[in-house]
Amino acid sequence: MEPSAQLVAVATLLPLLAGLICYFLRSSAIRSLTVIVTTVALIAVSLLLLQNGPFEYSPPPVAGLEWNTLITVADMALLVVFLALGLYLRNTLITVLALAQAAIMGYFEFVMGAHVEVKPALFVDELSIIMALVISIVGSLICVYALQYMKDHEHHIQLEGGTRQPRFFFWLVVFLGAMNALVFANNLLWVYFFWEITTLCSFMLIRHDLTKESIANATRALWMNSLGGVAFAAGIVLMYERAHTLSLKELILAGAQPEMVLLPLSLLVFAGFTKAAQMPFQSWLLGAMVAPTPVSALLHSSTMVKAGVYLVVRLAPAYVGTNLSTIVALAGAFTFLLTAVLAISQSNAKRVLAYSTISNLGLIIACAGLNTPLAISAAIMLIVFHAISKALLFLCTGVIEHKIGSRDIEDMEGLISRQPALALITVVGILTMLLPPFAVLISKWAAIEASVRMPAITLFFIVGSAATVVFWVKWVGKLLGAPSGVGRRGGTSLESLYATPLVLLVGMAVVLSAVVAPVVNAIVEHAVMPYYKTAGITAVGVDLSTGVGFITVWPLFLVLMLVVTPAYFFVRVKAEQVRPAYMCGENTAAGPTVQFRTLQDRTEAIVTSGYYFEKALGEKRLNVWANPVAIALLVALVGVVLR
Amino acid sequence: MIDNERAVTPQELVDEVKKLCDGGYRFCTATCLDQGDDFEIIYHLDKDLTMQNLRMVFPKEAEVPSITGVYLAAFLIENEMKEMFGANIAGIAVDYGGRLLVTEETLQTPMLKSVQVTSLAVSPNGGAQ
Amino acid sequence: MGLINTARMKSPWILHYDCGSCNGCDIEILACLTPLYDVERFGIVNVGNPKHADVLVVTGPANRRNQRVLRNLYDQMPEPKAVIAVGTCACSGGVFHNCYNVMGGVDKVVPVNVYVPGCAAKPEAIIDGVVKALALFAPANGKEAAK
Amino acid sequence: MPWFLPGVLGNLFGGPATRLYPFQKREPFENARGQIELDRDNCNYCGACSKRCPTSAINVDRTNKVFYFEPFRCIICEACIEICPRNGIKLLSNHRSPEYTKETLIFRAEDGEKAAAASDCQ
Amino acid sequence: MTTNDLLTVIVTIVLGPLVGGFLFGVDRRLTARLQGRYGPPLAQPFYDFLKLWSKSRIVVNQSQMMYVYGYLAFTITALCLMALRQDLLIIIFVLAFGGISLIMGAFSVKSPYSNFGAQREILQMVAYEPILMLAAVAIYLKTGSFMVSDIFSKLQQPLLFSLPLIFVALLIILTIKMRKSPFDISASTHAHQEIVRGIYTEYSGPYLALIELTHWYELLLVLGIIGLFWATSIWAAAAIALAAFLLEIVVDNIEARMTWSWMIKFVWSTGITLSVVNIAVLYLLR
Amino acid sequence: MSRQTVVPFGPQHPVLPEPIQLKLTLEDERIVGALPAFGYCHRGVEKAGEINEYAQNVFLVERICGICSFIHALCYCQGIEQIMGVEVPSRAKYLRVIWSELHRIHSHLLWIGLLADAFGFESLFMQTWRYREKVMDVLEKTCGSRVIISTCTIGGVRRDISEENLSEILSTLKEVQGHLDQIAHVIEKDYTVRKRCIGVGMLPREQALAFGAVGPTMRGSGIAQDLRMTGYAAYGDLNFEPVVETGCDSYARALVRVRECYQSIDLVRQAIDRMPAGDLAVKVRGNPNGEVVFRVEQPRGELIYYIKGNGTKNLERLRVRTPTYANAATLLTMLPGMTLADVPVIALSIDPCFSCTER
Ligand code: NFV
Ligand code: SF4
Ligand code: SF4
Ligand code: SF4
Repeated sequence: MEPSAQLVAVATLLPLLAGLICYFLRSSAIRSLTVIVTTVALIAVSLLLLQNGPFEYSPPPVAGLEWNTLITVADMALLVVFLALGLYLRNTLITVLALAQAAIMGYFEFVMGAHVEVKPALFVDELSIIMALVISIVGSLICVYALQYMKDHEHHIQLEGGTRQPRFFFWLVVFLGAMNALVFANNLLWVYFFWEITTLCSFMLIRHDLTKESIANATRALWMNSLGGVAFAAGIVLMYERAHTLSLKELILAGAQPEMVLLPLSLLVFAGFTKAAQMPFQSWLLGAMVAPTPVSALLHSSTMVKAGVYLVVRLAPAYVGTNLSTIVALAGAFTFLLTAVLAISQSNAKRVLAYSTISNLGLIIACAGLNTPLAISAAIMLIVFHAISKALLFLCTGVIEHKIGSRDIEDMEGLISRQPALALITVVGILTMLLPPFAVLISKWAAIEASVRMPAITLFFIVGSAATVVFWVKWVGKLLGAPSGVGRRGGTSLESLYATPLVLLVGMAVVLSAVVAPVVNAIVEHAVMPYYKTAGITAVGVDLSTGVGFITVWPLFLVLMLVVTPAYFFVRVKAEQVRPAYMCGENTAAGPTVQFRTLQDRTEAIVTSGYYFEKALGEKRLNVWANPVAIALLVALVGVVLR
Repeated sequence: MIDNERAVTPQELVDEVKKLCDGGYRFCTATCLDQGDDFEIIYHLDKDLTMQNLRMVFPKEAEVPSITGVYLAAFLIENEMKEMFGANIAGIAVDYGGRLLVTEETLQTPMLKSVQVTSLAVSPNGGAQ
Repeated sequence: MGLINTARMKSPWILHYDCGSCNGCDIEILACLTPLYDVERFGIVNVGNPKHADVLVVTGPANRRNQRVLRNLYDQMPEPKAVIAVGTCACSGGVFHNCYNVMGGVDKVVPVNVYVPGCAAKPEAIIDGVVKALALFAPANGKEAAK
Repeated sequence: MPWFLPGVLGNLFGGPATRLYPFQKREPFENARGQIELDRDNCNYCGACSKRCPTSAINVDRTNKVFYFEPFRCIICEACIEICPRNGIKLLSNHRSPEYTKETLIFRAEDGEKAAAASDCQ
Repeated sequence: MTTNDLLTVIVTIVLGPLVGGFLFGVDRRLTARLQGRYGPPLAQPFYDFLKLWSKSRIVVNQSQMMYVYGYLAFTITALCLMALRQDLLIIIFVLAFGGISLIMGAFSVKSPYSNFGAQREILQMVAYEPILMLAAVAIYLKTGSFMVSDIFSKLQQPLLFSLPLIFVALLIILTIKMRKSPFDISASTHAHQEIVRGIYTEYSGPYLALIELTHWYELLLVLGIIGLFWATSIWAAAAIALAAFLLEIVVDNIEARMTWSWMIKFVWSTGITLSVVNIAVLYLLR
Repeated sequence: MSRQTVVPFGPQHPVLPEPIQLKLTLEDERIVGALPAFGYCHRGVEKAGEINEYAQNVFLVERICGICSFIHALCYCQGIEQIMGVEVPSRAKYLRVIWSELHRIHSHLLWIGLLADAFGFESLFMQTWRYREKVMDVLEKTCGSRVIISTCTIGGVRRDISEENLSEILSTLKEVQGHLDQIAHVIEKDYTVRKRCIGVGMLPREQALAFGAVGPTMRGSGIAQDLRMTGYAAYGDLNFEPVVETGCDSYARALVRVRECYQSIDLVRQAIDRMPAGDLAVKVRGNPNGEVVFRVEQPRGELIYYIKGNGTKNLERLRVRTPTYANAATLLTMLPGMTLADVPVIALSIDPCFSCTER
């Protein structure tokens, strides 16, 4: 086995092993140790993979069994599990969808009698490596965080009976392995198998708390993803029938596929949409937030939904320049805009984050649809940087929730004086999503510049970005809104299992932004080059160029340093300089509570809240027409290529 | 004696006012007077520029009903009478609890005849006024 | 310091507060801002926010509920600052001297630098008063403004 | 929408309406209520004005023949002028100028033509 | 960065406030004249600045001032990027950073009026950002690039000829950015408002001085963007910017302030329609 | 979690010329609750009115408010005159009308300016106040002072208006009318003004009655009631009709006031036309004994004085019910449902005067 292959084996099988250890050796110490060791190993492995670069590999048969056969059998077993789940949950939809998948796969195996041999079995290019990096680094940091979180969580919900953590960590860690395997696989059948595994993992994790709500939401997630599964399966069958190959590598290296093949492609893209929770499937991801926060973090940043966009981006070279591509761009852009607007009316932090995720995934998908080298570069950059910032924000929300007992943005008011460190990290996290010179925005900039070839898409991007500002800034404002006075108050220190992932993630978000040019140079350019011949976004020294635009990041960082350093470290305010806030003259003395005098000379607390525009932009108001439009777009997605 | 005046008892008050209200009268205001042991409240109502007055006399400690149930607009004047005279008006719709106009530091129930106010102007020659 | 003093004298931003006046003096202050008297000639702007103001222009005799507001507003103004009492009421309580809720002049509540008499004080008198107050911002020309 | 455009343009080209007070002073109107002043020649310190004054701005010490006047208390209502039997108080049409301190003006009969003494008011 | 670039940056930073402050003086004087008043001296903004700068520092809490530095620094950065003829979108983003910094500052104190101001400022931003970006897109369609330098180097004909509707949309944005009626929603320069000084309510003395200073830079930047529409020569650009500036002052004096909901509706419907129509025409004629 | 905002609006607030606090509860910027807190202007005038001699009270009541000062004095004097059975010379009655109406014009112009300021139309504010100064000049010329004109006294008036000044009043009013045309035109036509006022602060006719609204607030809701119709002073001799608008919103109230300016100009003209020669005042002797309720029309509506004398030089009771006292309650129904930006407009639409209200 060549070294890279060994790395792949570790990246995919170690999580499985670790999961089993967690499951069977129920001691919490062993569990922590396992998770931490796995984390370190996965991070090391992914970095080594990066160093070794792309490669291809087909594993030899194990014990005389072809891997293909193994996976087909496992796949069938998985479908049986789904079927059983459908029956157990008494959910006809899931049952039917599981049956449909089984029927399609059965048809493929037995009726068509296809016996596909795909060489190489593993196809690891720069994109796969980038995905692996995201999964292994961001994903495992979340697992570390979960060690502390689940302790607090079970304490918090006053779980009765024994701990349910072994089960939880089993699914959590296995999830990472499945994701790694998914991005390395070349055979669409394999991809499909791991795809279904992630569906199963997410189902198990969402319903982990076994409350009524979590079970219901998990069920919704399951059926929606099963729908994607059916599309995937159908896509495979049609693909084989029309293109006579199931090798991703072949599909994408051949350039734009003939029209015949677009139908299976569109089905696969459809599957990607369900997994990436694009409208109208956003509800499963929104519902998924009932799960413990690490699950949300994992689903939103490095796994699950990223599998969806991975597939869409991965296949992009195969449908470049087609109508399908245009519809993908439109659908993505539509989701980007609408979910960004929907996020405005939310005050539940996790829901805001969820909408923001969907929105960003929409952006990525729209970039895939734009399908120029620049757009694809932007998409890849977004996948990476969004994962980091979003994981960070979910983790922050989780800690905040445990510290203040609420995940409502309005309740987070003044966190900066209650939990300074935590609030600061959260604020930085949000700013990395929102502002230049941070990388998410740089990616967005690239996306906008890429989109100008379709000004309609640009319009969606521009308006969506404006909406994005509203909910992020509102949230930042809440965190920062401190009462009058000097001197830091309160604030317990963060547990190290919380602090480590948070600090690492926030560090990554900032440092990677600062060195975005070399990063682009080292990986993103190579991830695009092979399929598009040109590089899209290129690094010119320390600058980035999109061909139509240009940015030098370091001066912006310099300015940022100039602002923050003196203000934060040197300016000290004396107590006698402090005055209470303006309250029309009826303020009370400066202090931790902000009050004013009113009727009958009584004092009353000032209450300030953000604007939510519930009436104009609430879910009730928008979903009524947005979901039908999204469905129409999906119909068009499959429709334009029907022939 | 003022024009169009009628005496009412505290018990009849609300009914009488209701009748006038139904008759299309607009509530203007009320006036409270300190008559030694009694309070006198005159309710002024108007219809087409003619005024109807209801005069109600009651002992100072007696409780009288509020008419805010009929005319919400009366809440200000009732609060004021309560505050300035200490009239015991029960059930005012928006009750300022005796703090509509004055604060704790001010003279309480200042409009009572028994409360004396002194001028702030101190004469420079030692009070030869 | 010369330049700074000039700037201070040329840019007095006022905060007008009605401390229970009869509106007579207030509308005269407003009239000062309007075309016929236009005190913006002297850089005067009515800012309506104590934190931005240099000169507090008070009318009215200061009543007991209002005095805490006046005090708060005064405290929220950054140094150097001046207070002008406009109108007889604000100077001494004037015609309201025997009203039970009146403190009798705003100097009972905040230190007053310039008293503008008149009931109502005429716009010309108010302008004179402001000019007098401005002299306080250049310490050589008058008394120390910042107490 | 620009209904007010002629108005503002008229202002712009018509020149400002500003009276350049204090650089150019307008003559006060005849009989304008600017301030009151004691005419010592006529006053006999009877105190009638002091009783009528609604603000107690005037105090008269009848025994010592002293006339105290607090200009920062006076509302220039002319009541004293109307009541005075001897035309002892005059109305001036120019306004009293603002001061840094409130002073009481003291007119003593024995001081004759001397200007009023001033004392800081409390 | 060449020496030449460095020089440009220094000149921008030094001359910017002089020109900007003077323009504000013109604004004050002209406004007064339009209202039939005499008005302050032209140097009034500088007096105001110096006075504010010399006032004692009072704050509500200890982090409040940092955001003002951010507002100033990023606005200057945006202006410098403009002077260096960089990417238009980046300029817009950096300018937005400045604005967001100010919003964060307003949020960072628990004060009702500054909170209102901040919320409204976000809405203003939401209203004008898309139009600015659409203008950038339209310019791209003419020059094939987002670089300001290409507007100067690649075009024979002023942009105004091909982008008249975009120009009108930008004039609307200019009103918002100059905080003039009918769009002085989040804080108006000196007029009275239901939310007091809105976003500036809690800043005073030297911090307010810095905010004023930032306005001077900001004004130059938006006028610069307006100037791009006649970029055949620097003088023509200055002339058209000045004309737009004067127009805004007149408009300020003949309209009432509108509400933010009306502003969003108007800017998005009219502004975006104008932009989109203009872009569509360009796109189809290409 | 609550998404409400609770803030004080006032007492010191740049759009409120007077100290009053509205405790606002908002959702986003939509008002869900508004409660006024009073007492920032309360001095205690009614009590002082019992301490002062009844003749001195004239100076006190005209300082209840500097905007409607003359009419306060008028109402008080007429009330006392009615108790004491004093017949006022008819020239004095006409002079009272002239000053009342000049006061109304200055009050309404002032209000139009403040309204313009409330929705940020600074130049309109400046314009209105610029022309208001013409009226102020006339007042100063005829009375000696600008706002507290202090010309009414028990038994008549204190100053006369010479023929020369009468004709100057006429020419000034002509000029003011011309400028008023311009301002009225802007208010009637300008899109932004209409947008900010129409439909803002609805007060349907029934509500207006139930809340006891008076004056232009009531007439803007379609109720034709004007105390001047009772014919106090010399109004009985003059021809006029109450100004009514039926829009029931802030805009209707604005129009009522604009049209009342014209009406007042007309009334001054009529009064000057018909003014008889004669004495200015009669000497009043003795002390009032008895009670009276007297009502006059202020710029803001019905003003009620209840005066009770007991035969001494001090009054037994002086009660003042000012128009804003009646109108203030309507804010409770007009504010909820509107937005924060509408607060200044709605508050101003009743032309509030809290120094009157709280005395
Ligand atoms: N409210 C009131 Fe007045 C009037 N008009 C009156 O009585 O203004 Ni100050
Ligand atoms: S001084 Fe006279 S005009 Fe001024 S507020 Fe007092 S009473 Fe009114
Ligand atoms: S001024 Fe007249 S009333 Fe007063 S004391 Fe002198 S003489 Fe008597
Ligand atoms: S003018 Fe009036 S206030 Fe002044 S002293 Fe004479 S009576 Fe007193």
